[in-house]
Amino acid sequence: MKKVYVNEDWCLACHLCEFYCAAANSGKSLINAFKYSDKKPVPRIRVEEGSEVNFAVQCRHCDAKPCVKGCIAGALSVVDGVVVCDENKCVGCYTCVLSCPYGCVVIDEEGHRIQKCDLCTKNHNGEPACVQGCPNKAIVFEER
Amino acid sequence: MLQREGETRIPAGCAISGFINRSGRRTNGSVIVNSIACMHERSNGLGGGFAGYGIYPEYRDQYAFHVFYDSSESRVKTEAFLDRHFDVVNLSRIPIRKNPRITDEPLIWRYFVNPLPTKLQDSQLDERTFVARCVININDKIDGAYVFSSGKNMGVFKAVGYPEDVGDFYRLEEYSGWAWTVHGRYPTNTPGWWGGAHPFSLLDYTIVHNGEISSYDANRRFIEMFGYKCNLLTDTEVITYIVDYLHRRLGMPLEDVAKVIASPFWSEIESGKFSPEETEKIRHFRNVYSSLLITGPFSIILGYNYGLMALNDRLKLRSMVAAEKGDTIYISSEECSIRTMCPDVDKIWSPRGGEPIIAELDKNCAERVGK
Amino acid sequence: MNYVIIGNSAAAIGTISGIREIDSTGKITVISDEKYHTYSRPLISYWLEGKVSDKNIYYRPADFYEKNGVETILGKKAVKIEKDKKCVVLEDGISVPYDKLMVATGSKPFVPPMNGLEKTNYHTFMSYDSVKTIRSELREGMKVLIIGAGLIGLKAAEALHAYNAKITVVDMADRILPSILDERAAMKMQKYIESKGVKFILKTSAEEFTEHKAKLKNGEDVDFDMLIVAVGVRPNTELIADAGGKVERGVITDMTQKTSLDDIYSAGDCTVSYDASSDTEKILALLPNAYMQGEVAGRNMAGREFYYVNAIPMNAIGFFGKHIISAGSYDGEEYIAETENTYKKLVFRDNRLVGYILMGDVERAGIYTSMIKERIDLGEVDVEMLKSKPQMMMFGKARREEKLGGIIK
Amino acid sequence: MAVNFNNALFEIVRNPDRCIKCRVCERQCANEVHKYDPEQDKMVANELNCVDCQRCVCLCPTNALKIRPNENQFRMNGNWNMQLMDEVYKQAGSGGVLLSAMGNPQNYPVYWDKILLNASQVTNPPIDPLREPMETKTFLGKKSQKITYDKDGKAHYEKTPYLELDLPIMFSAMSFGSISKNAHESLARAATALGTYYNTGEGGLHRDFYKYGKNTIVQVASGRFGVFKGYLDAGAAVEIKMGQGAKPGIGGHLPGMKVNEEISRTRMIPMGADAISPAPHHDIYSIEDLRQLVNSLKEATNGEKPIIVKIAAVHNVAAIASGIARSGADIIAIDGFRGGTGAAPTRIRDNVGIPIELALASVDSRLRDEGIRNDVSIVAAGSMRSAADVVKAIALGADAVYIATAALLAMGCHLCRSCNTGKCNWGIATQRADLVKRLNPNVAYERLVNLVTAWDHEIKEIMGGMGINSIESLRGNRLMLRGIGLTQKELDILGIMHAGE
Repeated sequence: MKKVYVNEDWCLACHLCEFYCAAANSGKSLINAFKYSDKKPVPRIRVEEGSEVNFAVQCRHCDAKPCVKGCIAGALSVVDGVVVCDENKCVGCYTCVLSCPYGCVVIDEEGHRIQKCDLCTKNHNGEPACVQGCPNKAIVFEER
Repeated sequence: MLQREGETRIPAGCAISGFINRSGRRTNGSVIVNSIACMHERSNGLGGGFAGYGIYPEYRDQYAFHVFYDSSESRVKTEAFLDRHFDVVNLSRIPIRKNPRITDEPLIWRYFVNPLPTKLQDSQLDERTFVARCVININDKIDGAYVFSSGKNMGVFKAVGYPEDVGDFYRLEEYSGWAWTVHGRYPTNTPGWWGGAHPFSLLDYTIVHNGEISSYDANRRFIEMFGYKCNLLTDTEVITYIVDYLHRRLGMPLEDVAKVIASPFWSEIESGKFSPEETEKIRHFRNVYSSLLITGPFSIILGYNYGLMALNDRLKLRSMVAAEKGDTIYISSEECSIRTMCPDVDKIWSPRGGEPIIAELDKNCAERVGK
Repeated sequence: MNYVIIGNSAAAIGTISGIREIDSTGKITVISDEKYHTYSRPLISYWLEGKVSDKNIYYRPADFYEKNGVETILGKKAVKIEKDKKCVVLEDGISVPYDKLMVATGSKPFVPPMNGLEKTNYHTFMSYDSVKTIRSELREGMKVLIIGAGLIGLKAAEALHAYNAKITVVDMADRILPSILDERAAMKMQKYIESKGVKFILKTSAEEFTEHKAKLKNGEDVDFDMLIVAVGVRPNTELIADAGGKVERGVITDMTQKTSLDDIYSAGDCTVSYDASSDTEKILALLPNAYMQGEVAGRNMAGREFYYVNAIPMNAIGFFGKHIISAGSYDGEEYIAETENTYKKLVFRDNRLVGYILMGDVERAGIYTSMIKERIDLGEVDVEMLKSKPQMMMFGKARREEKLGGIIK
Repeated sequence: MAVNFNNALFEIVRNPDRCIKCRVCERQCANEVHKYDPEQDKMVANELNCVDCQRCVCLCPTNALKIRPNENQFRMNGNWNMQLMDEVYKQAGSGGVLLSAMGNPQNYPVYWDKILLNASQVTNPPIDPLREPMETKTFLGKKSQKITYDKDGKAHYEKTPYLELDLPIMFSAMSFGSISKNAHESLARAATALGTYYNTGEGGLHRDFYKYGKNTIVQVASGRFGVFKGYLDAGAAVEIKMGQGAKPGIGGHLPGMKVNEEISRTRMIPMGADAISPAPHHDIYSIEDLRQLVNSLKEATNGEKPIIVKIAAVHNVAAIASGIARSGADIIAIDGFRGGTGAAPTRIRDNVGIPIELALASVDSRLRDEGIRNDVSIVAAGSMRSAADVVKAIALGADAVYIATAALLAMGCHLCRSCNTGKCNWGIATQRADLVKRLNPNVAYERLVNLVTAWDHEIKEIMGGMGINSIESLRGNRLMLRGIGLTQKELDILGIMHAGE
């Protein structure tokens, strides 16, 4: 299955992936998402910055899927290998936040629910927005 | 004002034709005249010419110089030059027949000459190089004089006009040769100068050529490094010099000459169709003789003292047909022209681009000289 | 193969999933005394609060049974396992044969004997039916007394707060949420909940109930319109015990979730688990635990050997918008960081992280959880980074590559 | 400083309707121009630091940024333009030589733009490169004409060392030090993929890149940095650098602060030490000395590798080239005055040397006049900006060209000409780890391959139009060129006719 991978050698911590991700999942253009939204767009990818290396992390769509198994509301499910969240069902208990070993379930504080990377399968972005937006090909979408 | 050959570069379209009898059987010039007459439409009356091989058996050991003079003054200068460098065995005006479509003829003289041994020795050159240098010298230095034929036992006949008229003018039916070539010219911007008509020749090398090569200046600037002067700025001239350089001076067999001037494409070279040794050689040719590669359309017939070579550019951008009947090989721009020479050929084919047809006098043929 | 599952919650659903991973054709029958399509028990407080619709309380989509080839016998209680005959007897006498049996009977509310309780209309807070009843009796501004300041009691309080109930919570313990919080965090949370208008009366219990009043041992009287008893739960172990299976505080299973009885497995809140963080056996009544035990059991029932390991106590819960995530054991060296609104406690033992409490800021807590579960030695991580916040950066490059899927070259 | 004499050269225009305060400009600017000001809740800029490298503009996800010349004007003066005045202020402040980078930006004539190309019409057919083979393979080296045939007809000929290029474009010398390791890797990988060569420059060869040796030209310059037997053996050819178009007569200076561990190891000099290349080679004070070095290098490489001598295009370049052709060198590289550099004194860069077009034409003519054009190949360098420039260079007589500035552009360079500061925001001309990282060789190498492949396509397209299907027939084919708006003298030097003739 094609997944998003990050090469920390090339990540510049420019944080553009976060912005592209947040906008793509808000269904708006970057400008509208960040300037004309009632709600702050939430990126589902996050960049960790270090003194020498940086990298972006987002849902690994891992085999263990502890988030799906632990979800009390049945909001998380697996569609064609992709872990997706039904935001209408999520009650914001954050059991998935507790379970995710990569820290990749994102808390949408305003919505009192979670958001997570679904590889842009739900926003019709095509190739994930973070991959498209990475200026240094540090983020790739590929089969391993 | 229109400029003549040498003053500007003149591309031209054309018709060519030729044949050789490998046994050395001689044919009179009317056959070749007929072969070009049927391709009348390919010429425009601004130039035609012939080369005949084996036509001077009685002077087979002398260089036969055919010379155009604009004036008697240039003749005097030239003859003085000739006297200084050669022993002139015979000289005469070339016999002509008046033809209403051939006009403004220059003075046309013929000399059978031997190089003066002392001069030759002083020059430290081999005989043919010495003769070639002298010819180039006359053409370059003496105003109004132009040596248009300089080989042994062969001669070039050319003029401004349709080639069939040129043949008539020079009374070619009175000459017999074992090989003939002819050229009908369609230049695009010249009033026509007799010297600019084809074939172009140096020593016994003659070239008739149909095409317009795109590599001209690359070839010219390269070959001029070796003592040639491309005064006429024509394709034929530079091709002749290239052949002279590779064949006569470097001693390259004509098969290899063809591989230099119409080399196989890299895709062919790398396809493994040649033996490793041959591949290595062609790669070497493409490296060191790269500036002698000729591109753009051409079909040429090269005449030399024991054969003919016909060659097309490697993309075959010009038509050329070959045929065989017994021991005679025919080559022409068009099949119709071959059929006028020999209606019932044994075999007729269209040679592929870059693949030379080399037809030479049989090894034991009495007419064969040199190699 | 003929699989029978008693129970219809997370452990049962996990079992179905586990079986179907391996055996796509065997017959599966689910038996439950509740009449509902599988629903999420933890959602009942959200349902009551009005945050979850009737539709969304269901744990799996409506076509779940159909898609997974599951037959259901709902609203009938299984009363007996005849292990020799390999069948389950239902309350109406019908017996259901099995090749492999899953007992995922969960737990029931524990209601201790209290004077006069029988005279009141009290409620427990454990099932969809129980909150439906509560809902039907609720009126705006009611006085509600909740006995028990644990997870269930406080979730009930939060739900009822939405109806402007005047809530009093009474607990014998000296602090709230004793199962997941330490004293300090509990105090912080208690203050926060109090700020929302909930009254706590701790370190005491009801001496006697009358119809609308509780008399407490500390002498206070508390009036109420509604009484909710949420002091704890007890596992439903009777079926296994009656069939002769080994039961202690809960059903005892091996690492494949098999009970001491042949072909009978058990999972979820009715079982005893091994807590890897404290190296002890205990009941881990947690939904993720139930699901994963069920899944492991299902795989084993379908014939593929699989072990359930690395279970730890863990909890994610929120009250009035303030979130707590905690996991593991609190026995060890502590690191505490606190701000006005947040609290963080990390517990280290044997050069490992063994437990933590996060309150207020719970982002990426799962990275800590994985540290505990995977028993990662502190030598492998940058401890200062670990302390500052959960982050992948704290791992070495090699471990990071392994976790994140390698390096692109 | 209380008085700032110098003008900010640029003005940063930020469109507030588009700026989303993502701060990518701030994170990406090594010159620390952009900053988020929490008090104002907006992005602010310190324009004095801006070098107009366009990194922020290119990365701004909402196209909110524009950099344009500062509209502030000194009082108009036809003689003293603003740049000259600015430079005076700078020198009055620093007391130092002005430094700049990349090629001569002054408004001298660009002859490429005054030369037009030919195409076939009617009398001779254009060739369609999509249908027919179109060849750009090029050999560089001495072309010995000698050939003999034995009695079996087998040919015997002299094999001289050569470089074989799949297309007539190579990457010019840029040292590891002046550019980053990632830039070097990109060039090396691109040269390998393209079947051509890149050039180490005078900074030695990093141990990671020996594997690209068969596509590497190793340079020996006056500083001899990183030169040892293994280095000479690693490359396909050895280039002796006598001069550089951007700074003829001037050596090089890599400041010690750039000499980090990797560079120190590669150049074989102590860490932190300035790497100074002297202006002359101290063992070459005349043409005979050059011949000795050529011979030494041939000996050191068993005569298996062609030796390139690179010179700057200066006034008597033709005579110098003739001397080099007779020195035993196999290839002459001529670098015109618009060629780039990592750092050069501004006055030298902007005033010394001549255009490559004139130098190339006169060298080619001179070598042909002397009949020694076959003894050497000519590589033209110094601002080949497009496939058209390459075609013109080859038609003037070059065997191949070197490109460097265009290669840097392909990797992201925007010609801000501030390489000398070491703070290249594109990760090219810098050794700062966080900046070097910005150049991902996986991306950059592909862009280089794309660029050169595209040029090769264009060269073939142009050749096809001329009816030429092999690059050899274009070489020195000056009939394919016509001048436009040139004086007779210029036409004579270029050896071409005027358009219309």
